[in-house]
Amino acid sequence: METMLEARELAKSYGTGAGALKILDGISFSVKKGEFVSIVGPSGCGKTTLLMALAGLLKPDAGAVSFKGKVLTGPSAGIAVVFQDYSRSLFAWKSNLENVVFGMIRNTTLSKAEKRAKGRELLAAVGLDGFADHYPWQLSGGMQQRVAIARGLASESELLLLDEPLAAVDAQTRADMQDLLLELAERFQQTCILVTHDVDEAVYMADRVVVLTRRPTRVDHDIVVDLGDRRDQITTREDPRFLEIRHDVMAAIRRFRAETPLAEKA
Amino acid sequence: METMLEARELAKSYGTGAGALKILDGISFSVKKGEFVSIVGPSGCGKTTLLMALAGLLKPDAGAVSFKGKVLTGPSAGIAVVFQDYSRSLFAWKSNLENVVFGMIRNTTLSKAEKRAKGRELLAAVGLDGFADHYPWQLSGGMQQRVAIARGLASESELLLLDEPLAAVDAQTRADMQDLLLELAERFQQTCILVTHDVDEAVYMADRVVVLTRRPTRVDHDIVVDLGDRRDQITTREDPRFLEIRHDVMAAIRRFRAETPLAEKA
Amino acid sequence: MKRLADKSFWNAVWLPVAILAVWQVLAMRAHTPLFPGPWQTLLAISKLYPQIVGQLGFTLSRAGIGFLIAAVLMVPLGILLGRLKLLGKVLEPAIDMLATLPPPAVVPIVMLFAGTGDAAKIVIIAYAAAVPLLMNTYEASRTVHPSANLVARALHLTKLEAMLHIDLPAALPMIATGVRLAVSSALLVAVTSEMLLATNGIGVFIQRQQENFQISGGLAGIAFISLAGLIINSIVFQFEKRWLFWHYRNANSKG
Amino acid sequence: MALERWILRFRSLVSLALILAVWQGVAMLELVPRKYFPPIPDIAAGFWSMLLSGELLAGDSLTLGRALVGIVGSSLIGIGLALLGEMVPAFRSAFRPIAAIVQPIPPAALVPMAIFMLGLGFKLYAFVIILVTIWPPYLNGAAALAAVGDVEVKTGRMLGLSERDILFRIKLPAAWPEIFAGIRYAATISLIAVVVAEMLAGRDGLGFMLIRKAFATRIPEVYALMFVCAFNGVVLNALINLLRWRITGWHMRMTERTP
Amino acid sequence: RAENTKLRFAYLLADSMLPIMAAKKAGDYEKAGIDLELTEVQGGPAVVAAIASGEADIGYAAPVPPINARINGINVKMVLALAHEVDPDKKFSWLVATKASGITKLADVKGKKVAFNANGGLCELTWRDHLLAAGIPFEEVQPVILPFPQQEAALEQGSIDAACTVNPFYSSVIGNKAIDATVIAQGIIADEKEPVINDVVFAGDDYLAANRETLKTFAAVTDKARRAMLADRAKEEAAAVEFLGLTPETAKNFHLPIVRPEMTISAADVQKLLDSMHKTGMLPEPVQADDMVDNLAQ
Ligand SMILES: Nc1ncnc2c1ncn2[C@@H]1O[C@H](COP(=O)(O)OP(=O)(O)OP(=O)(O)O)[C@@H](O)[C@H]1O
Ligand SMILES: Nc1ncnc2c1ncn2[C@@H]1O[C@H](COP(=O)(O)OP(=O)(O)OP(=O)(O)O)[C@@H](O)[C@H]1O
Ligand SMILES: [Mg+2]
Ligand SMILES: [Mg+2]
Repeated sequence: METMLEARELAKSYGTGAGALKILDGISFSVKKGEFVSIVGPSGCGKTTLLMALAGLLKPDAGAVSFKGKVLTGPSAGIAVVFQDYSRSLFAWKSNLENVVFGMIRNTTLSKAEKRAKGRELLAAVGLDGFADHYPWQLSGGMQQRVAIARGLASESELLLLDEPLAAVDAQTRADMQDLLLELAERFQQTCILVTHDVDEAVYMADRVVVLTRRPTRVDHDIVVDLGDRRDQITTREDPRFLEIRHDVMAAIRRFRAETPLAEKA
Repeated sequence: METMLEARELAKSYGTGAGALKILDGISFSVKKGEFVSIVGPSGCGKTTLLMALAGLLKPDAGAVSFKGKVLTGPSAGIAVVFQDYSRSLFAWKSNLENVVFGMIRNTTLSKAEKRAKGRELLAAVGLDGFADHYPWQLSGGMQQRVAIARGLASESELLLLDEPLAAVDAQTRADMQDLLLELAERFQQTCILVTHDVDEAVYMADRVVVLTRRPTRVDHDIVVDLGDRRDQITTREDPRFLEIRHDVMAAIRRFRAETPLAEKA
Repeated sequence: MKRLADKSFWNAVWLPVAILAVWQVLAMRAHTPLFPGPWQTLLAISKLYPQIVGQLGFTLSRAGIGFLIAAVLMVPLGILLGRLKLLGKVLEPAIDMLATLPPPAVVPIVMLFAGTGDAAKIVIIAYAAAVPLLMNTYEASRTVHPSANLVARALHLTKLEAMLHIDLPAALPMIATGVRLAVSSALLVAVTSEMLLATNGIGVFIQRQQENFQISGGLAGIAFISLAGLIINSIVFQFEKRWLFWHYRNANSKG
Repeated sequence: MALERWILRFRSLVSLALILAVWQGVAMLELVPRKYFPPIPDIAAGFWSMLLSGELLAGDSLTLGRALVGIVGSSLIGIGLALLGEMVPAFRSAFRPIAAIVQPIPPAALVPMAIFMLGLGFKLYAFVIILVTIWPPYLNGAAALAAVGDVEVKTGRMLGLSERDILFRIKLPAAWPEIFAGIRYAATISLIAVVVAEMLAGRDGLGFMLIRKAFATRIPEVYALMFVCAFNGVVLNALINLLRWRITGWHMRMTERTP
Repeated sequence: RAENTKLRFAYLLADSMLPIMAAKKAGDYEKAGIDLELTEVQGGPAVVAAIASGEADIGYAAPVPPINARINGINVKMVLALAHEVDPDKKFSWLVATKASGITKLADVKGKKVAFNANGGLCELTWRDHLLAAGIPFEEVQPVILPFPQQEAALEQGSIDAACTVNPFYSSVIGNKAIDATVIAQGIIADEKEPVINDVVFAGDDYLAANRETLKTFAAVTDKARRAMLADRAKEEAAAVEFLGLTPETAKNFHLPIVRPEMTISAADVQKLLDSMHKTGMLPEPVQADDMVDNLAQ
């Protein structure tokens, strides 16, 4: 299968001089077309930073990202991002429907009315049909997060980057949303990269799980999830192979965790 | 044991007339001194709204909250809240340390230097010693959330209200933070109410789990967690009783979930 | 009658009434035509209003045209400079320099190129109204929250689209205050420029009253300018209530 | 990159050069007689002669000093009114129409009456300057204070702050960036107001010099004085930017972080 | 000499102020026991306001502002005349027209743009009186208020067709080849067989009653200064450069607008202006000059 995205030796520091904080310290991995990759790693290790670099929204200090064979120099068509900071990434001056429709701004094939119809469908799919004409700030955190996901899905991009998109929704909605994401990714042959703190989710959703170390961050493990393409909330999660992989990921996280417990040094 | 907090028939709607949205529809429960209560419920059901009412930050349309026997008419000393929208509740113009120290503003017994020392300790406890002089917007989401927790802890209030305080941190940090919270609640004899989407967390942390229905929201179940006072990440979670209670909570959530699947009506 | 019982009506009225009362008392104690009180002003208004209204028409139409020109040019320019950050920063001192020129010193230059007619006055009014509009728009669009900018870039909006869909709405609240400042600045300079390059307009009227020591007549003219300002301001206020509710949502829904 | 930094460091000079170049270009087109729109070298000569005679520095330092006093005074008053309005909503709704009424009154139209009440000295200056300068800090401040997010405010309430503390420790810091945008505009009009006041009833300062030079038809010197007025804007704004960096540096760093 | 009397003097900048400014600089007033404090304001009404509010004791302006003040109940009296003009050649205000406007005589200004420096000032009277004499209603010209310094450029650019001007602007306009100006009239009023007052010093009634002696001293010192300056051409030019800021070349054409070396002012002098103002419509009612004048110089 062709390579969709490739990160080569990405490095990034914040600040300069003595106060500089090295975040990414040479991160390399690649994602094939149609693949679903989960990224897990400790809080503050640089997952968001990495995702921004993959989306072409942040220039790495060193290394490069190529998307469909071409080196990224800035944001590119075909990549959509669902941001971690959902409450600020939604526009307060647009209704929820308008926010979602805004995600289709690069779509020239649909008419305005079609876009609105599709926006409503997407809002319904994330469970918010009644809230199309409300504003984001009239929603609960979890509802806002779902609007942000709907906007990300609206663009039908080849590559979807999701930064902890389900952190604020309840367990049941979360499961539903997971299946929705999988289904749509399948239907539109999307490639997805998902940052999550939920190891179960990481394994359940992905074809591969990339485990990052703590700061300065490198790729610690790159674990293949050989659970087949069809996932099911009950059977997959009970699958012994699922539990095994889950255990492996947990173990990987625990290992470098044990080396330096909670207290970190800047 | 004496009652710390009591909610009686709380009701709250947003909007008026035909567009009104009934959120809380008569919520009653009480929390005893030193108790740790978890609240779970579907996304958008009104948990944040409820917590705001319990903290005296929102006037319910009907019903009343009493704190230590007195009806709340506004925010009261002795109640601290960790807000769900952590990124906005941290002050962008204050460094992380200043944000935490600000949590002690009503504390008159400590000197300024002592407060700063304590602030540093708390930041270290949540794993952020190196970031005292950074600003919140220089931190990752999970790190911000920990600053917000540190500020909530700084006030050493009798009652601590936590609104999804660990949604943005990784599994391992989450576990560490859970134990930290339990330890401090024990040490300072704090009463805690925790809103969370993680059923495991709800059960692991709490003496009781309150399960809310979907909108219009009532108390669906009030489940006692009889796991004793000492909890441990490994043994407690493997305890058959833990699994049993977890199962009960899940079942409660699933049941009303089955009635109306993901799609909601406003 | 219902209005009188309305609390918000009294809220809006008590301070002006108090100020008028103090003014009347001071005027009565000063006892000179150079310091008339509200009562004398009222008398002057009743005598002079046909004349004032006629002259005010000239002034308002010039002020209106000047303001519109400024708004049409400066709001886009401010957003542009806010987005093209380097250009904005380099030109910032230039804006400060041009903004600081006093109208009485600018008038002679404008006159060289635009004569003494309406064109010259409109140029000067547009110039004065431009400054607050440009500054507020520029400041607001320069400081749009980074998260919103990230979204814009992730949707790979063109610069133009980002300005239209993000910078403009995000800057609207500050543009609205800019508009308030610009409206008053346009009125003020309209009157001043009439005093300097006078042919007609309320500025000439006021000056004539003053030269003849009819201070109360001058105040009558001023009262009408103020009234115009008040009306325009309440229009801006309605606009804010209608279009910027999302920005002032807390004020509207006090928890 | 290096070029960019270099340009930014000397941006005031870049701006000045730009304006001078445009002026010189227009002058060379000779749309109007050279006598009335002299080229830059003539103006520079006028500048130089005033500089040598010492009158320029003396006059300009007076004007700048007054403008500085004016901007400090009116910022304090403007912000004070905005805070008062936020504290007492009845005051805000009462003051809103007053502001709308007073704002467009040209100070020149009030001068005879103002002379009567305030005399010819310092009080007259102060009146004229404050009358036109308090609005930007007031309006920007009132708008920004009213728009502070409810999570921030609730955080303050939760911490048990009084409404007053919430105002000063949460709303005000959150509003500073917008207030400073107002102060910046106020600085420019404060300079204008000082010059105009000096023109109306002054015995010194740039405004007085402008009138005198115009009376003596020393046109290059008049224009040189205008350039000095313009440059004062940059000087005053540089001062304000220093303060602004101290108070709202967090905001500038936060919003200028280009992702 | 230990206690000098304070005298606060508000003025607007004009040619006939020169002797006072020079004497002040030389310390003549102080020597005579007066602490003279000069305050420059813009415009005659401001001078009146300064006196009426007690901010100044006496003031200097053209006669129209104190006349208007008196008519409107502000009690000031003119006490000294500092400048006059008279036929045929002692003229200090001119109506000039550009060549481009095609105006060659007063009658041609019908429908044209004519400038004067301020509403209700001497220049307005000048236009009105000359137009009346030429039989043209004032309503048939387009008045434009334009300060003296800006008139030359406006004439040259064609923004105005004619202007009422005074020195030093007049000499500059006349010398300007591009304008090629024609003088279509001179003098404040058309009939100046007898001297007409140009600039006056005035004081509030109360102050005048209480401080007559001080004012007399002031008049005496001023009188001496005027005579000294008239007697010494070099001194006159130097004063024009120093106090009016003229360039030495323009100063060569500068002359003090003095017809009568003495500063006496009489009700009859003022009455002439009042009559003209009434005749031309600047005053709706006829007004008597009697209580407007209190001659100090006698
Ligand atoms: N603007 C900034 N200035 C300085 N440091 C920054 C800035 N933004 C991020 N950082 C630092 O970069 C590191 C990585 O941040 P990032 O947001 O990528 O983490 P993350 O892995 O997404 O964490 P989380 O899981 O908590 O969201 C953090 O330690 C943070 O302090
Ligand atoms: N300002 C508002 N205006 C109108 N409706 C609002 C407003 N704030 C909240 N709501 C509505 O109230 C409901 C409950 O919101 P709340 O934030 O309490 O939910 P929650 O249970 O905390 O959800 P989550 O788990 O997603 O955080 C939501 O349906 C939301 O649409
Ligand atoms: Mg992150
Ligand atoms: Mg919530």
